[in-house]
Amino acid sequence: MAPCNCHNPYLPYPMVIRQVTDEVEDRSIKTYDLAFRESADAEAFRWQPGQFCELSLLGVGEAPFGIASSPAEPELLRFSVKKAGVVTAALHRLKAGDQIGLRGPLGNAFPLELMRAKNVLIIGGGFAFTTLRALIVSLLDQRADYGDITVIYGARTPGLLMYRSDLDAWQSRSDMRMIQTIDQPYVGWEGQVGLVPAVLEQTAPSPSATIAIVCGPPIMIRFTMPVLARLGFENQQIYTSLENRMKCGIGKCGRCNIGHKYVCLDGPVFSMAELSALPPEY
Amino acid sequence: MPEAYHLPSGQYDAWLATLRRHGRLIAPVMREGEYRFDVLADDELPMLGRGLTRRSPKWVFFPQHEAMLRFRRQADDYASAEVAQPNNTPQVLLGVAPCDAASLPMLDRIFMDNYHDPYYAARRRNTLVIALACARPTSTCFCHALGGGPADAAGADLLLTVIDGGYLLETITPAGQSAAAGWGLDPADGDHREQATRAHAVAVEKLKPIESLAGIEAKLEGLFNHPLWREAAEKCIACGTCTYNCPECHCFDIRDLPLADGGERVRGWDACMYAQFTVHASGHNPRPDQGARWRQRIMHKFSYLPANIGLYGCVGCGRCITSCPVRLDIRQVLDAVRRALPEEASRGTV
Amino acid sequence: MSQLPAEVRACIAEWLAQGEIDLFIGYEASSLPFQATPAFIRQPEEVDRLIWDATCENNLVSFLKRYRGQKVGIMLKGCDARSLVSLMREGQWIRERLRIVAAACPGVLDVRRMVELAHTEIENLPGQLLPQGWQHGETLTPLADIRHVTCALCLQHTPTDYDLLVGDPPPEEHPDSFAAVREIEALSSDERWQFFTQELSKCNLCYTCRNTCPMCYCNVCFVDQDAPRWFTATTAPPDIHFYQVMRTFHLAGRCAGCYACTRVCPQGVNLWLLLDKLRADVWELYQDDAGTNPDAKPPLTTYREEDDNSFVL
Amino acid sequence: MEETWEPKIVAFLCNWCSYAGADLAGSSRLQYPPNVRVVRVPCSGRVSPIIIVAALRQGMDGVLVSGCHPGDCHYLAGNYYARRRFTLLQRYLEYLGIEPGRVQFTWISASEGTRFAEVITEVTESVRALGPAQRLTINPREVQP
Repeated sequence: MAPCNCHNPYLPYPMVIRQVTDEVEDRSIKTYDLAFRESADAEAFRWQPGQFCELSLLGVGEAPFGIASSPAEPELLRFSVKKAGVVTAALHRLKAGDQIGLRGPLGNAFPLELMRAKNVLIIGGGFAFTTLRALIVSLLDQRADYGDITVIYGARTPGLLMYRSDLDAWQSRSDMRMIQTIDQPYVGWEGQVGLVPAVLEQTAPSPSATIAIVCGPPIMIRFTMPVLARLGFENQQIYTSLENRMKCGIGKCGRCNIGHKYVCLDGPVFSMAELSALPPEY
Repeated sequence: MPEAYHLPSGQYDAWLATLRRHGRLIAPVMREGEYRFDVLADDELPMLGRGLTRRSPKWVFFPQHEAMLRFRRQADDYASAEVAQPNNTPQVLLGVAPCDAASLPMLDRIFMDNYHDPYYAARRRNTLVIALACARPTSTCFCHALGGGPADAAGADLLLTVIDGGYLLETITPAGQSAAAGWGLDPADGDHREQATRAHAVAVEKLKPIESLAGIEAKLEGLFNHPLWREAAEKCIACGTCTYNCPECHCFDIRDLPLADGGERVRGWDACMYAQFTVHASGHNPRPDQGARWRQRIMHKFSYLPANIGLYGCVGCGRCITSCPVRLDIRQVLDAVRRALPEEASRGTV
Repeated sequence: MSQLPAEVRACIAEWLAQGEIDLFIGYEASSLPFQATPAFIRQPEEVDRLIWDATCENNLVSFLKRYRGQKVGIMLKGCDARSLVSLMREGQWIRERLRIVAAACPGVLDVRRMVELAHTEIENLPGQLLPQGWQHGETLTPLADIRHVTCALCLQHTPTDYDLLVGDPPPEEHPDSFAAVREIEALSSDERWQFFTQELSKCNLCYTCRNTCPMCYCNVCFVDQDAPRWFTATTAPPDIHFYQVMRTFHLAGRCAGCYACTRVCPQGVNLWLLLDKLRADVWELYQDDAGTNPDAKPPLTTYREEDDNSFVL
Repeated sequence: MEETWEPKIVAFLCNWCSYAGADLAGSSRLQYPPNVRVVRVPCSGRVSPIIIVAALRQGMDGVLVSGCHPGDCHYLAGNYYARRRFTLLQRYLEYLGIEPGRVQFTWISASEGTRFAEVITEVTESVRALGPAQRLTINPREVQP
């Protein structure tokens, strides 16, 4: 991604919120579909799954969010926001038609080139499914370019699974394997029950010619890594996305610095091989 | 075009007037009992040659706070933002110590590599930097451990050296050359140059012998989990004065300032010494204690920056030592790094 | 630099060896002349590093909050001991967990003032500048001239409650510590505004005062709070006022007048002029002094029906 | 600008007495200046000094805090604690050079509708006499480096 010297990197693009939807049953996550106010900005905006943007509320502040939509979905620029701090709380008060700012796309992307002609294993947990959604849509858009696609996605309850209509559509496809799981049995749930690492162990995907992408809460990552290792995955085959605190998003303010990397500039996507060479400051 | 000019004392006032015509003049003065850089009043004379200012002049390029965007509020909606233009007035930064000037090449890489920071870049472009060779190194100076020296002109456009009855003015960059060419000064002769060389040597003599820090990045490799960080940081009160006064520290925060009819997006200095610096919205803090923060300060300056841009994040000015309210001496921490055995890191404290 | 007397060192070593304390917080020589640095001693054999002299300016009480639940030995000057009293009466520390080595303190040095008087860098300061009673020979400058300005306001040279005492207690001076406050009060409102705006313009928001104050123990300071966000941390005068006014006011009825904030301020802001006003008013209205009685209730946690009501409309 | 300037005042009124007093003033159709924005608080003891100073900082020209009369607090003693804090705060702000009258305190009961209207009038006029608040107000121009 070529840095642009002509545009002030701190100036957000003006955006309009097209649609706001409650993503999960406890209403802690809302999904925003955004549109550029200026068509020139829209045309210049090119991104890859895995990249993020700073959503910008003038008078409140900015926060980074992974892009949840794929470039293969024209006219759609989607973010899902979990209410956690000041900016996210203010975002949750917005409605369709409201104005918002956007800076990006920022950071690196999932290694799509590396996945070409290989199998892809996607493991997600809870809220960390946003950029994975973008990735899956991109993979399916060029389905013939990739081998087997396996997705394991878990949440505490069925109502906390994000993007339900996408999940159902993927579930019914024959050219990919979509496994949804919840932590504990739940009335009316007929899918898998069990924590993501356990389901992964049962599923036992082959490591051969496979790239694994793992995004989820730290506790899930911690217990998933040993399972992948037992299955024979090497650190170079496994990728994840970090969520450090950020401000500028362009490698200057120093906040997301880990070792000689800046998560906003060199990440957020790192292979486990790269991460194991970095201090565990995330 | 000569590379060195002679500035006799008799022409000094006229030369200052020339500088003021070039742009606003920023130089060391006394303010509220503090020796510091400030914008000079029209009739005010710079106070050169009194050693290091208490705070570094980095604010000239990277102010402690600045508006990046301005926005207006219409009814309940914020209308779109406009860019706050940095002050584009040409300016002359006079009397910078060589160590402070040496911080500029590194800040340039941070702010102008990759994404171009327009605020820093505008000030940098508009500022002529005139360094003054250091004649009074103190016991807390360690520029020479980092490859610098009292007459090292890196980062400056021009270098002044006090000689008998005036100054020798050497041009360093093309910008310095073209500025000096218009000042109507006589070229320096061999005697002037020799006096300056002698003055430089005298200053070097005054520096305390010190072990070079070159290569310390290799030593830091295996020390991430070493107990030395927590030991070094125990007396630290996390005030961040070291980072504020440091000419190289450049971490910042961006905050929105809401006002009745709109507001501003402001950036201001921040510091790895503060606990809040890395706290996630979830409350998780990847650097949970002051030892981890001190490690970041040392690692960033002496390991990560050399790896990324080939420059240390420290020029050895010693301000963090003299300004520390508990006298935590970075040189002692670096000595501990030198003495540390990587195998002790397995004890893991941080 | 003066090493602690042998019998005091032996006693501290004994406390450590016997497990009566886990840690001793004292002073040792720093790399800078005329300036001591806090020392954290855990092994009996390390006690020889400990010193006491007029260079020991930091208030070590501010470190206590990190060692909750441990048994700590600590070196205290009279002023520091007053701040400990205030801390204890808020239930933040108990005496039983402390071993106190009291320093009879005639005042600590103001190195900046010494440098100004001598017109030289710190390392060139002649040893003779040291006051009588401290090492390095004959006295050229009376202590009064080079001790810190806040030491002229000293409320207590020697702690009253201690396990060991170092030095001979100088006579307590009982200065009229609120004279400066009354002088400022005599100015007009506009003059006071000018005065404090000028004084606070030196502040560069490094928060050293907060971080060194034994009574600043909030988990998250209001300047760092996000929801609501009170503060934007710019160096615009209203922001600096906001920080300084709110931080000091949070010390109303709590500040014991140890003046550690003023002594450590890297910018030399005379913060004591703010805090002494609060102490003066608390004394006048509620007859409370935060630094004397660890069993007294802090004045803002109690009330009397007959409290002053004259200020309301 | 000067001619059209109207003081902006925020009043923190306790829920049990002063807010009810304001209600009574309203339902009795008493006239008082419209310059006051009312914030209802559970008790005058809830009003932290930082809220008062933050109001000045964000552009209020005056701040009024009103609670139950001493002895009448719904929570028995909330206003007694508040009284100590406010006594010190008012003296402190004046010491620092904030004009006397910017920050005012009073007690208004639920039955004192007339007194409420009088107090609001008095506060508005005294703040008007002081002119726009500037001393603690964050001014966008000053954020320029």
